[in-house]
Amino acid sequence: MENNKLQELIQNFTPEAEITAGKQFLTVTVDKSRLHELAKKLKESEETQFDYLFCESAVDYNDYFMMVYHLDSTTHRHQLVLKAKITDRENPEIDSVCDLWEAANYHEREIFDLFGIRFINHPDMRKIFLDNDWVGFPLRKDYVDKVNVVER
Amino acid sequence: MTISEIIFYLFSATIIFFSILTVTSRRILRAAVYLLFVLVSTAGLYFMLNYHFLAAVQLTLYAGGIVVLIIFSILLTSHISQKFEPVGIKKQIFSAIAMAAGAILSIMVILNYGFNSLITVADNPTMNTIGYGLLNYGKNGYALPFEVISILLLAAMFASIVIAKKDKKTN
Amino acid sequence: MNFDIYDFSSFTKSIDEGLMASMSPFWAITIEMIIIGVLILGFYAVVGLYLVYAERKICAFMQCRVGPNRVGPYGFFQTIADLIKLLLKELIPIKNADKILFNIAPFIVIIASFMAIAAIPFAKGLHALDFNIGVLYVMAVSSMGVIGILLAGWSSNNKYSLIGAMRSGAQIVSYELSVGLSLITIVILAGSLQFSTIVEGQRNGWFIFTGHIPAIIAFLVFLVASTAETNRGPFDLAEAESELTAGFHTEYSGIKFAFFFLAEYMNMFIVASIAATVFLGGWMPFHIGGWEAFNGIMDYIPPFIWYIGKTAFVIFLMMWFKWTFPRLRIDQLLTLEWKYLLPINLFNIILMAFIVLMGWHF
Amino acid sequence: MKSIINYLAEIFRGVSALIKGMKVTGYYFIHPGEIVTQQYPENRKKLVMFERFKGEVVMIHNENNEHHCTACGICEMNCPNGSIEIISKTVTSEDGKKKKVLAHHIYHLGMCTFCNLCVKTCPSNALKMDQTFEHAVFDRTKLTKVLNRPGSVLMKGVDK
Amino acid sequence: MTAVIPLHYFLIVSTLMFFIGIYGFLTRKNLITILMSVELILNSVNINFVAFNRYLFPGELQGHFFTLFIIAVAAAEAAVAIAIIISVYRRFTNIDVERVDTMKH
Amino acid sequence: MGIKSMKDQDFRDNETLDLFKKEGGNFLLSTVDALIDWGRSNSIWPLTFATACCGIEMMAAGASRHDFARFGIEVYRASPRQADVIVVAGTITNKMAPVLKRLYDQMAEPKYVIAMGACAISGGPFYYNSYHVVKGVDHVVPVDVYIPGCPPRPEALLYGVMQLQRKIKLETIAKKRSNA
Amino acid sequence: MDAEKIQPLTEEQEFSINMGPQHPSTHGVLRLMLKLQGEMVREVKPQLGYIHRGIEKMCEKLTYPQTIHLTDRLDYLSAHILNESVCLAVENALEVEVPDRVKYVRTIIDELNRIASHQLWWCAFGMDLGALTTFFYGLRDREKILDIFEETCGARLLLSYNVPGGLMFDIHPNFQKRTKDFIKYFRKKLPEYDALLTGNPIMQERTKGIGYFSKEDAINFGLSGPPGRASGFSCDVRVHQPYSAYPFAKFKEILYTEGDTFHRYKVRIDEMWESMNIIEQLIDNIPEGDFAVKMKPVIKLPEGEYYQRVEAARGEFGVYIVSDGNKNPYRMKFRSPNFCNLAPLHKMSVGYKIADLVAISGSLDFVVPDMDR
Amino acid sequence: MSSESLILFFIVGAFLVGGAIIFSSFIAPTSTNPQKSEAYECGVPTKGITWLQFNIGYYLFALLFLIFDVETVFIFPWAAVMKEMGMVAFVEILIFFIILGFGLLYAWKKHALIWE
Ligand code: SF4
Ligand code: SF4
Ligand code: SF4
Repeated sequence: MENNKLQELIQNFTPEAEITAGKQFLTVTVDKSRLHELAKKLKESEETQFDYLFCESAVDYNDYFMMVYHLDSTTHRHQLVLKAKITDRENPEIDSVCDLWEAANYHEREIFDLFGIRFINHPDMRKIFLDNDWVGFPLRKDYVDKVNVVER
Repeated sequence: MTISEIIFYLFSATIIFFSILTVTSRRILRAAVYLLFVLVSTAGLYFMLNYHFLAAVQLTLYAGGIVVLIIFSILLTSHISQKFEPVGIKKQIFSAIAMAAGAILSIMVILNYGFNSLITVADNPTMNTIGYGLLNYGKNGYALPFEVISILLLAAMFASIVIAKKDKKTN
Repeated sequence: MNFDIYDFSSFTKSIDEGLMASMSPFWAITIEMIIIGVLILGFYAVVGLYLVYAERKICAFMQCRVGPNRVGPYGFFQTIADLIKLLLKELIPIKNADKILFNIAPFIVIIASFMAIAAIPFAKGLHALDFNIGVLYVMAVSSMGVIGILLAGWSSNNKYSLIGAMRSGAQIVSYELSVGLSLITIVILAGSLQFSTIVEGQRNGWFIFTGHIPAIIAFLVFLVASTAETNRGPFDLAEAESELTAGFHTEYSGIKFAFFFLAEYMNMFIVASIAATVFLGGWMPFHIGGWEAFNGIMDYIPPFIWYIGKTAFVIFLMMWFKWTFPRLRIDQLLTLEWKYLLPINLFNIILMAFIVLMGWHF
Repeated sequence: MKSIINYLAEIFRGVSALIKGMKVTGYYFIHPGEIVTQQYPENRKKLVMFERFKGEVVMIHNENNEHHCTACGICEMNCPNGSIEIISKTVTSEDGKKKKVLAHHIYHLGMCTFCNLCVKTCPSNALKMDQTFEHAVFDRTKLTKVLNRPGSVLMKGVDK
Repeated sequence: MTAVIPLHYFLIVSTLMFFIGIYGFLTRKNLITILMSVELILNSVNINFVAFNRYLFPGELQGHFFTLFIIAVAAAEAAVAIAIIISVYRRFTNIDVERVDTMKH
Repeated sequence: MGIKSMKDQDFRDNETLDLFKKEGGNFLLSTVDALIDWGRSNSIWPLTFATACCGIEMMAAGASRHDFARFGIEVYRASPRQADVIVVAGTITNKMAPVLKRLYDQMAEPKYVIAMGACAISGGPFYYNSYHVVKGVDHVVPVDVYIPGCPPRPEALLYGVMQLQRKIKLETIAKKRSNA
Repeated sequence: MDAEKIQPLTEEQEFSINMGPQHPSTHGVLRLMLKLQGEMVREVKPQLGYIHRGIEKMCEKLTYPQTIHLTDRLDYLSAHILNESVCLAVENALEVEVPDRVKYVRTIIDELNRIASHQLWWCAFGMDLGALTTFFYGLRDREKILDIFEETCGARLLLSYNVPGGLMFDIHPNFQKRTKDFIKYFRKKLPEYDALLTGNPIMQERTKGIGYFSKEDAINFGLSGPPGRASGFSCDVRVHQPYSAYPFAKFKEILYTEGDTFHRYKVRIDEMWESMNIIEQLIDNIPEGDFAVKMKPVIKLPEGEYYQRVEAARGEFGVYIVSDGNKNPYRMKFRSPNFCNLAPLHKMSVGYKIADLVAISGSLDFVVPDMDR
Repeated sequence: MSSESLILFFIVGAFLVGGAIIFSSFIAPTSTNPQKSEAYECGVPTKGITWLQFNIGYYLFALLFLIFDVETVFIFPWAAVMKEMGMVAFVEILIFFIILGFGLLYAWKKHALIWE
């Protein structure tokens, strides 16, 4: 589907979504409370059918985290980037999309491990890479580790 | 002393020694292994008596079959660090005394009975003798038991399959 | 026919008599035994080591590479180096293991193979024991080895070992049946269990030829079943590397492990010898009825060479299997035995009996 | 009856497929010509690496023991994992100008990932990849090398 | 070769084995060990049969065949016994005679 | 001593080897020692232990083209009990280090370690800025031979194994050479 | 221990066992915690992180050309393809059009890389099933490709041949000839693989119908690459979002719908044929031209986000770059195919035996460092 | 040689193993550390007890094996005289086989031959 039509549709789903047409993908930014709802609609709606979550990542912008979901539709072959901002650095939380896309399971565990973002309703919220007694979230920008890291 | 005497004493000693260990060992798999030694030594005795076929059967069925099955069932039902609790000392002593009395009595009887203790015919039943014996209906023929054995085995097979598989269904 | 130029029986008998004449029977027998013991030990070691070497070389050639070639000419001393190394390797005591059984296991495995070798005829008159129940005896003794494997697996207190041991236990006992039954097929033809008689009976043609189809089927079944019984690939589930790391001998180190390793090869040698003796005429030369000249030439090849050649052929087949096929899964393995080999075998025996009854064999 | 025929056919198919596999291994067994093994230490004399093979970074020296390195430090900067350290010293040339020249071009062979970036980015082409690969040592410190040969100097004319 | 060993030696061995077997049968509580004791007893009987056959009735094979059949029966018996033991274990997760008693439901 | 078809002076780092010799103080090795060392050095069974890219080159060294087996070391053992050398082929991370240590500990004496590749030697590409990589396996287990490269080509591994063989040949029956 | 303390085990009870981190069949340091019942797998819990090297964090400190050498070390078996992803992302961001020659060469090496990777997978898969000879045949043929690589790129495994804007060097004059020779050689050798393993009844018995995974599940779990295509999920990036010279080549996406271990195997074998087709179409038509465009010495990406998908040998590889306009990426995220392909392992192998688990994980073809990054 | 010499093979085998183990345990280098003697499980400490097998599959086959083993042993003497005895032996063994064939068939039908 064309990007502008997609844009309209999403505007219908969630009017407050902030939509920018990037060079590559259409980017939709929503509040984290609306994310799961929109994601569900995007997945289940006939016209969009974003059934393939091919990447999920988090970015640390120093004062807030941005969750980034890259979505693809295997029937319509269109892509979309979904974003949600998490402002609480101390106790970041967001709804898991694990129930929509199983693929999110490991991604979210990874993000939990490396960014410390908790996912609500995630079936198995454990660390995935680091040891259980690891302190700190390495991919955060303010992570310092005097013991293990040799700076250059 | 001839070599065969030495070997005989060796076997007898093994048999007695490991028999005792079999019934006293507190680790079950060890008991099974001791039993294996007993059975193998018994096969050795048969070899000495020139009953080669019997010895081989003893090895195949007893040592290679029954003991394997016993070991299997031990592997299934007990753990390496499992030990039996020691049997009550009273019971132990009583049984031991009773058994010793019985054994001594029997041995006395055996010693007092004048057995013809020399082998007169150097005979070594060949396979053919055994085969004829086994398949013969006449005197000294065992064709009937031979067939009965097959029925027995069939029954045993039925029984063990039924017993072993029964629980599966109900669960 | 100068067939008996290579007859060892007179040779051994003369030694026997010489010893008997010169000293008391007790000492004569003792010395004889020591001689035989040393000979057997040497033979065992040489065969074991060189089978390992042969396997390495053969699989190397099958895999487009050269294999060991740096220790001695063509790597001829490779396995000796391995032996020295293994002999000098630490024996790790395993915590929580059942020490006695842990140590007994290699004994059982090795002794079983030793006892089996006793009855194998290497050439005319060159065998330690010629029981009238030879075939059954070898089967009986070699069936003891499985106990060693079970003990090894159980006593190491290791999960992989236990799974490996259970697998190989079920496997070995199952395939033992097929080994026995396929041998019975030939016994019907030979009318004897004695190895010397069996070999003698093949003077005019090996049983695999004279026994028609059932003999060939029996041979194939025997090959498969004996490969499985010796725990070799593609039936090496007990030590399936990709599943159980090293299977039942995971916890064994140094020379104890070497004995399991050695026993595998010796068992292979034993079953190959049996196959050679029972199906391929043992040390009998290859004869074709009527071709006297040809037969005469064949007779000049020493029987020992014939025997070794045939055994080597069977061993080669088994190695070929191992290096070609993927491993079976445990349930497939047991299905193969119980649903294919065993019924085929039973049927085959009847067929053979029928052929013998009708006198259709050669 | 049909099931029995199926049973037999199954066996036959299985066996024939197995034999097909054995043919492959058997073929190689009886064709030693197919052996592809290169006997490394024996063929050492004849063994030539491809000219682009990245074995280790070396500094180009000419026969007068001169190199091209101006100690600019670009390679050090571009090396992704800090395998290169440039230690320069300041010398005063005859005409009294202070000049930075190379003292030690230190190269940690034990860390290098052979990404070729240093060679590619060096503005004066002072470095190149060598094709040696026999580096194994018993002592880790032996892997730290000084690339400029002792007493070597900057080649005339390279100087910028 | 065996001529030098008198018959009663065999009998003594078998007697001892027999009583050891009974001792085990009485003192042991584990079903499998009880089974093993029974095997000991059977085995001692076998030795007797064989020895008698060999010494007293050489040339005939009654004892020999009896032993053969005893072994076969023992095998069948062991198979069934172990099948029973295993199913007892599956039900009670235990094969101790005393505890199996009490755990009856 | 020395490896057939390659002279001693063709090898690198003979100085360290000389140092070992001096340390041992036992220049004249007895015949028994020679025999034992011959056995040990020609039968180095590696543990199947590969963590990353270098492992692939280790596999390649075992394959037909380079054929590890020529040295008698094709017998890859999956169990550390039966292995003689642990070729650390790949990155060792903080989480993996205890495992490596445990594997090393569980090996039977005499045992050797080859650090293969930049990662195993020093952390290599992950030396700087990585929070989860051990900076050289010699922090975890004693290393006998270092083979630089990323990954070292199979010949380099063979060369490293020959170096190890040379080192083993200095051992005496009394004790395994302690790691320098 | 006392007999009382040991909980007796029954058939229904499960026990746990470890596979890995040092285990021949987990292909590296993956650790699978299994719950077994008898030999039946009841639960598979992968434990990752034994080779988590923090590459994403490291990239934040490196310049773009430098990050490329780290992508090599993710999925080292498709190193070149992974390099390309970063290069493409940078080139797209800077709107640099690389010469056609570069595109062709990249694509050819991509496909060679894919074949090499599949060969290695074939070896390892054979080993997992216990067919030891496959290991040697696969690697023997792979060496031929490595020779091509070494001659042109200077390395055997981690090529580092791509740089933003083109290639490190021009192709070697022998490149075309060698590649064509290889194709000729490999077309002869590939049927051998079939004779040895594909057609083998033991192998078929062990793989057919094992580890079934439906198309819906595959999409939902984000399965990609050969495992995804074996389930009928058309997920080939080369087809759907072609890059480099793929638009110039005609090829078909290998799709099966059976979704079992055998067809995951089959997809890869067929892909090797298909890759050879692609190479044959391209190899003779490599256009003349530069092997790289001149880039600035310090590459800075304009502020923004960039995502590049490529089809690595194991599935869809993606690189997500967030740039703040500096010479270092602000955040670099790699979407690794193995990480996503691992998730279904539990679902695939529950109810099968350990031996099947080994076959299934072999058919998913893990490269653990790629998973852990 | 007489059958007593069987013991010789036993002794030689035991001597080989025992001698080698004793020799090895004297001469081989040793080292101790707390992890060495623990069970190996892919490099991580074992969890739970190692007793893990209650698998009826294995044991059923052992059971069947025992019964068929008896059968095999009894066929051997028959096989040895089959050639001489002819028809009588053939008929007898046919009966024997048919009876046992039932057993196999029964096991087959009861799915006792399927490993689980
Ligand atoms: S080698 Fe080249 S880049 Fe490095 S300091 Fe010297 S001149 Fe500069
Ligand atoms: S090749 Fe790469 S890693 Fe090695 S020194 Fe040069 S820039 Fe550094
Ligand atoms: S040294 Fe290089 S090739 Fe080896 S594991 Fe480390 S990154 Fe990979």
